[in-house]
Amino acid sequence: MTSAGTPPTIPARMTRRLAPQAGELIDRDRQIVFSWDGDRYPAYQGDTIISALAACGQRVFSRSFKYHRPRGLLTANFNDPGCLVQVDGEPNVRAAHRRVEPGMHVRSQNVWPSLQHDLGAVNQAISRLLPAGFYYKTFMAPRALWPVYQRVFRRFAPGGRVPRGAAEGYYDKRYAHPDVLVAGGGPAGMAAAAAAATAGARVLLVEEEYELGGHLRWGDAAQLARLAELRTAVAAAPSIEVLANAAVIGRYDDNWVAVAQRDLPHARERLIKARASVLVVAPGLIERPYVFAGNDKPGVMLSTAVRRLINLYAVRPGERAVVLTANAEGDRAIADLERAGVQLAAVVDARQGEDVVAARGGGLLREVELAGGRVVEADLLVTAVGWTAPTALLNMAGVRPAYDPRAGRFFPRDLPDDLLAAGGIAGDGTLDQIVDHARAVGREAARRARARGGRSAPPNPLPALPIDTALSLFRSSTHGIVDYSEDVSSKDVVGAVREGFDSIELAKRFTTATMGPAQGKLELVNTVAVHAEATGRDIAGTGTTTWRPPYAPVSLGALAGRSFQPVAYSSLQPWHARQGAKPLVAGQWIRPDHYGDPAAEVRNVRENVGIIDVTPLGKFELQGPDVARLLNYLYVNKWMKLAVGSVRYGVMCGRDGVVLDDGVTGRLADDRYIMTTTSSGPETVWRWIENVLQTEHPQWRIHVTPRTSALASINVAGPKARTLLQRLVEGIDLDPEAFPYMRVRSGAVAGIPGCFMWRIGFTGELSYEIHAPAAYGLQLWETLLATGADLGVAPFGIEAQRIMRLEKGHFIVGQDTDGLTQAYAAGVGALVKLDKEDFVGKPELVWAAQRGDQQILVGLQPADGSIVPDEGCQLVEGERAIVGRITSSRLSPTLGRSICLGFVEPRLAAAGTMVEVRLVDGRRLPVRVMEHHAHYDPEGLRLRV
Amino acid sequence: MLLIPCVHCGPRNVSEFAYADAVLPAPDPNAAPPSVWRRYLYMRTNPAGWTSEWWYHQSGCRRYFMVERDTRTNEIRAAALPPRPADRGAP
Amino acid sequence: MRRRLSGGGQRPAARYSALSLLRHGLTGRDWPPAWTHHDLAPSYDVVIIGGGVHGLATAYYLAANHGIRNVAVLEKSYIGGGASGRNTAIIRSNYLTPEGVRFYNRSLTLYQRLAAELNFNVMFEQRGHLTLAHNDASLRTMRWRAEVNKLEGVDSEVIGPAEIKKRAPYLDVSEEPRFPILGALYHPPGGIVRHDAVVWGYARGADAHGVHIHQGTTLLGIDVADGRVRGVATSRGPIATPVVVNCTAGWSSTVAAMAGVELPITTFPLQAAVTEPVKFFLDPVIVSGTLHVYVSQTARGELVLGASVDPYPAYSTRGSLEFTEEVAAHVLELFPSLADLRVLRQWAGLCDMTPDFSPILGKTPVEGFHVDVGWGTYGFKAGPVSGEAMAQLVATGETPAIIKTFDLVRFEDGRLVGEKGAASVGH
Amino acid sequence: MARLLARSPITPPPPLVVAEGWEVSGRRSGAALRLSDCTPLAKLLVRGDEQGRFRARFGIGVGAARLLSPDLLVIGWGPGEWTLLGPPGAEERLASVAALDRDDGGGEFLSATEVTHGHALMRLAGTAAAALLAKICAIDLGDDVTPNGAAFRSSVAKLVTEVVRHDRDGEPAYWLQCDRAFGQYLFDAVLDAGAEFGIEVDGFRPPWI
Ligand SMILES: Cc1cc2nc3c(=O)[nH]c(=O)nc-3n(C[C@H](O)[C@H](O)[C@H](O)COP(=O)(O)OP(=O)(O)OC[C@H]3O[C@@H](n4cnc5c(N)ncnc54)[C@H](O)[C@@H]3O)c2cc1C
Ligand SMILES: NC(=O)c1ccc[n+]([C@@H]2O[C@H](COP(=O)([O-])OP(=O)(O)OC[C@H]3O[C@@H](n4cnc5c(N)ncnc54)[C@H](O)[C@@H]3O)[C@@H](O)[C@H]2O)c1
Ligand SMILES: Cc1cc2nc3c(=O)[nH]c(=O)nc-3n(C[C@H](O)[C@H](O)[C@H](O)COP(=O)(O)O)c2cc1C
Ligand SMILES: [Zn+2]
Repeated sequence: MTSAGTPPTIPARMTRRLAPQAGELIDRDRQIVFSWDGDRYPAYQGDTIISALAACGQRVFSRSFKYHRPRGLLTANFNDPGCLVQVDGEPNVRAAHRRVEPGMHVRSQNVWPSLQHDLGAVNQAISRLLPAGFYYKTFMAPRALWPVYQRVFRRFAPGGRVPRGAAEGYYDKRYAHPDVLVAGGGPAGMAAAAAAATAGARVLLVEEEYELGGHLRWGDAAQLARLAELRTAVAAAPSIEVLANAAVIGRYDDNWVAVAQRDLPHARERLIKARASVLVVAPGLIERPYVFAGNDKPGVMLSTAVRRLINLYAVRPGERAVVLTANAEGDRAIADLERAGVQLAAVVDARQGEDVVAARGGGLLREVELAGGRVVEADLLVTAVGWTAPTALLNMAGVRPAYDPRAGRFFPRDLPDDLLAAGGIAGDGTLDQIVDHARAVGREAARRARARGGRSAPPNPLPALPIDTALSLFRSSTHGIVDYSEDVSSKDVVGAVREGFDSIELAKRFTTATMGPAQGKLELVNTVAVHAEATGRDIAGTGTTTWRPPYAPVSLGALAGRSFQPVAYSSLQPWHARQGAKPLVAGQWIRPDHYGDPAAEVRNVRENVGIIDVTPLGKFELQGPDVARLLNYLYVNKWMKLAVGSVRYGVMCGRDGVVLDDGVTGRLADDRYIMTTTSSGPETVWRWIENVLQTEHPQWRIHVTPRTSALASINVAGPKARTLLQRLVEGIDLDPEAFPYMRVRSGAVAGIPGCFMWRIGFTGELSYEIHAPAAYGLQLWETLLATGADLGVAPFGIEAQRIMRLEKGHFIVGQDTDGLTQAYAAGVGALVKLDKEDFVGKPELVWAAQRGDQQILVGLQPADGSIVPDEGCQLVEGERAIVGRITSSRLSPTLGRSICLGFVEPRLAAAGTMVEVRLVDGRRLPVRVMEHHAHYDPEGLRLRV
Repeated sequence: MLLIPCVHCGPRNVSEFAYADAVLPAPDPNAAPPSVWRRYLYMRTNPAGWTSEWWYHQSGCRRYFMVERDTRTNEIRAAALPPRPADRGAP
Repeated sequence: MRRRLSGGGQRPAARYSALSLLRHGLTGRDWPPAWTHHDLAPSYDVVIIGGGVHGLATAYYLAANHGIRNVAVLEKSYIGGGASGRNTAIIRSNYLTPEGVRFYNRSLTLYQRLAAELNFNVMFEQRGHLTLAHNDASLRTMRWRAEVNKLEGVDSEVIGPAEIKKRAPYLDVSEEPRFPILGALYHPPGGIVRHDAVVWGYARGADAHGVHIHQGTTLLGIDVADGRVRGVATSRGPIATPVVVNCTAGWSSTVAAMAGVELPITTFPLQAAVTEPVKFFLDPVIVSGTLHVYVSQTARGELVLGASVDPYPAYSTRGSLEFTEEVAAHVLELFPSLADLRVLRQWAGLCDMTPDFSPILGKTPVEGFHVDVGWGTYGFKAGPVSGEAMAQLVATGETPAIIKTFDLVRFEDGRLVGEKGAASVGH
Repeated sequence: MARLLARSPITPPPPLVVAEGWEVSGRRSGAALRLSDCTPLAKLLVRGDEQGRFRARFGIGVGAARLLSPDLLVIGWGPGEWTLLGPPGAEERLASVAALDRDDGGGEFLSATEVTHGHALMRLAGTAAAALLAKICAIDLGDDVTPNGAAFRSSVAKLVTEVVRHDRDGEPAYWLQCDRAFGQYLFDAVLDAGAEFGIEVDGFRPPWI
């Protein structure tokens, strides 16, 4: 309840509330207050926003898209095009479906300044100048005014407003695996579900309304009794799960069925993804509006709307009614209206050739003109002209329903094995016939589900449903609205045909009919009928536009669900977090970019010793007698003779010779190697290795095990690295003679057994990369820091490492190479061994070596060492001829100047050549091509000490 | 969500798999002239209809296998293990 | 190619303007058809396969620029029924290679003039285009693109979070998200166009110049003898012609195969979705390569959402739930306040993907059989420039400079174009 | 030298205790649905031919799990690929169980790799366990498809995860194993999905399997 409490006057304001009805959904003992356009309104628990407002005599709920015409109730359910409202921060709420909650703030949409006085309504006056697609024909000149027109257009966009801050709603998902999924919980759906369950199937029964029952809910006493029976049967079957207030929104490949379940206790909306063995489509029929002048006036309603209002919500839909009826549903509406005390001004029986020509009134309906000229005063015009079959789910399954002109609607045909139809969509008949048919469908669905699971039984024969003939009533002698949400009239459709848009798909796109919120459920068949009339074709020959998911709109929140973005952390993460390391998002990993001052971190490595967490480096354990062959095939260099205890650097290319990845691989034992990849590479490399092993060389005996996160990897780098490690290693002789550069040794470090370390040098300093069992990583890291305090040991992050590798001229795959960079262009031509019998990428590299025309990666130094050209800046000649680009650049703390790597044309690649880089601000900066990639210690003396 | 019939794990959601490529015979890398090699690298028959392709069960058994699929309907009629080529013998 | 003014005769088109709108509104007179139906002629000078933007633009420029009017466009369904009627209509020229930038920028220039030239408002809204960077690698690529763009005279700049926020206030530029926004490539001339209007405008223009547009007409075969094109077989009968231009995007492999030509193309579905309309809140086009998503708000108020191509090839346009799930998750990463906004419809189109994310334009080994294909996820914006260049190629027999890099033999020669970095985001 | 202390990638909720050399949570929960970090269990990955000698020794193939002894579980994930799970510190016992003569002359290549540190392992137990998993895993967890003793590798919360149904005393339970680096992510995702069922974290304690 709101703080406002429950004023006693509430029932009094409900001037149109009827005495209790047999099937009503409202709880008269629970009163609610909510607000509508700033005013407080009463409601009962169970009321929809619209039923509550209608009970209080409200008749206008929105303004139309283009002409800003007042719009009222039409269908009184989810599809009601005039009943979209803003509820708090939520736009486009289906107010004829959404139940009132205490304290809800409901506002009308698409009105300015207010629902009653909407200035946009001037468009009505000039509507003749604004036919469908008028905007294609004007606003072209002068071009300078076009931006102004654009801003004007935008003001006319319909719909509600999205909030600015983060949304509060909780959204969720779930999977389901029913044998049988039943879409629609009317009598047919309930009967099918119960029969399928009895036959042993796990059933998911999905109903868009808040409760099961379909049209029986607004039926007479006998129908309500049948409803109770069917509900009991469903409730009695434990293998049926019922989802109410949930819509089947789509059917995708292999019966992947999406359901949007709304307003759960813990979630605003939940997406259920069901793999159904068999889908039973039982969505009933949708009542079709009638096209005539003024058919969108508030007060013009469908017969089912009227019956829902009276029987479900105990609301009197009007005071004085004209009813146009062409079928039994219309006749029943007449009975309901009489019972509700509505005065019947006229009954227009289409079966007798009678017709309605126009609805009139300033804003609201005041009078109805009948064929023959008689004009009847009324505030309610009820139409019952026929049905649209909601075939969307069938169409999504690839079925092309057939139009039957005698019945005036589409019917399923040629259904695939995993799809069945029941109820009104499948045919007509008495309730008993419908239920019997649906039961047979349910049994057959269960049988087919079992058969798909491998168990077979003879098919159950399906009884045929009769098909009633119906009048083909689409449009009266006047023109009216076909698409309520888009404000498209039958005249627009005719005009489109005359202009050449003579296929239904073109007419749809030109007029935008069926492109609004109802997506054809109300307006498609009328659009097609009017189009067919204009082209002289028939409805079957005209066809329909394409039904597509979702069947009912579904929130982005539900589609997204909880955010699942896997994130990877190394074992040292708790320490990085405690130290306030600046996080860097690197693919799935979160890594320390730096711990405050990257330049200081660099200096400490160059002068003392630093440690860096390199766990994300891709690592694979390769075991087996054929590993050397594999390496020799994957890398461009040679691997057959790598000795146990040695490591080697390698570059891998794709079949097109383009650099794929690089890294160091070490041989730990005879048939045991550890391969490393770049941090972003392991997934790709693993897939690639498996591809080679499984599809090309299945005879090679090799097992690949990913080790990336199994090993905490710490690089200890700097002139004092050996001193530090000497205090901690057991069983490894660190003497440079015993453990030289590019070797690997195993043993215990800091008391942790099972470690191995290799001497390599990405930073250019003496360095050991320790790989320890991950669960001990944190302990190792902390021990290194504690033990080396007197040596000045300090952690360094990715940024310091990037600076140092650039000082050393090591390229980074993906940064200093791109999607076309072959091994020679990357400057590692010396590594490529074309005399190997075969390796991945060899043919292209052979030809590349012959051609020698590719841009090549070189070290570059700006003449003015204080300027760091941005990575991505272009090397240019003359005005705008591009001759290369900067791929990496930094200010080197070690050299005190800017340094770069970059591509240049081969003719400019000679050491000493000066080229110009164009800086971001347009200035030109001369840069010198260097002899080496390395700017620092090019001979590599420091890392070999 | 298409179901891919993994030869090892049975039918699983396509989201567990990675499509690799069409099944193509590779020319001899040491003998093929550029035109033949690049045809292998780049040209694809890309049929609107039945085709043979490699799939990798990335989130499952991590095996490659071959699938025959109709690219118009996504119908799958066969899945098979990679053929075992004759052992190429010692290097 | 010999100029021939006979064949389809020119037809005076009704001029569209505010005044004519007023006149028609007041008199209630019908508008004349924008295009007309024709019987299939036994022969044409040029037969263009595909009634999308590329086929229709080629036909239009053949007639308008070169006076070649005896031209047929064959379209198996309705004009724009292929990718041209399904695309998210993003126009930009901030590519990566100088050749690419030049090419797409010519198209953008043509787009700016298109409404006036065709007398059909294609509603090109130059709202600005933001490609977001969520890591330093993409930031680096943006800088690279911006610098190449500037050298080619195209307006592009890398901007930071504060300025991004100014241009798109609903974007979450805080450091909270899993993929924080570090910067963006801002391209002011980029924007969106009414895609159907472009197709219709070209069709109307071509028709007015006498081109025959045959909808509901399927190409069934290409008659090649002695290495050159002689004619085609269609669902409505044979046509004799010396020149066939393949403008069938997603289906281009099937059409090329009829001429015995193999293409380095694989067809992948690309999906898109629209939300229900809401009041205007998003001006520029937003693209995130890392999150594989792009978003724009049309003048009608819907959000148009797109992503990368489906993960496996197919000629199916049914679409998948995975797509809407992914795209929704990614949109909410960028715009957390949109959770209650509802998706109204999803669909798919076919994309003719090439290994280097660049098109294939020009001649083939079969004389008279030309291709304008390989448009992948980005070809709508290239409709005008391709049409102009292909028309010139057909009319002069010479490959225009602006499309030279995009020839078919580059794959045999190993001269791929490096556009992956700028084109791999799905549009 | 300090005593060795092993740590799981999943931050243990207090109180912290040390069990078998691992720092673990000593929390006790009697909730109807519980999640425990079981990363300390010993894990060994063994591989050989699909129908080879391991298959003969373990008696199971792809998609099944079996107790080799009361505290030793063997699980078949893929063709020719098994994991042995045992109590913390039982690495050597596992190795001996998997010890087969490397070369029997038939050319079958066998390997055994210790992966205790490579994976995060957790146990989800309680009546709603399947309902929870059904929110984040697309595999059918119904008794007919995934009965006690069934195992599969699939995607859970968009992460490659190995799942074993292993009930204890009639209470449904699942082992979930993933790459160590994603352990915290998966643990959090399961807790989030379990909120509607009142899930609680339970500490690490014997019986291990
Ligand atoms: C969802 C989606 C979003 C996209 N977003 C963008 C974007 O934002 N920006 C951008 O620039 N590009 C985008 N694209 C790409 C762009 O739409 C296409 O590259 C472009 O429309 C191709 O135009 P086209 O005329 O070559 O082909 P299409 O428009 O596909 O036309 C080819 C025509 O050929 C017809 N055809 C095929 N076979 C035959 C036959 N045998 N006989 C007769 N006719 C035949 C087809 O029916 C079709 O109409 C997107 C594509 C999709 C699918
Ligand atoms: N539909 C009517 O208004 C109506 C009125 C009078 C008589 N009838 C007759 O009733 C018989 C049909 O019974 P029935 O059971 O087929 O129809 P029904 O209309 O009684 O029930 C169908 C139910 O399906 C639900 N539904 C539709 N699409 C859905 C979706 N995508 N997801 C979830 N739920 C969905 C609807 O909300 C409805 O409750 C026919 O003989 C028909 O002529 C129907
Ligand atoms: C830019 C763009 C905007 C669209 N907006 C809408 C829309 O507001 N409502 C709608 O129903 N469809 C919209 N569509 C989708 C079309 O209705 C249709 O689905 C699409 O053109 C594919 O055709 P098909 O569904 O007939 O196969 C839009 C399509 C595009 C390309
Ligand atoms: Zn598998």
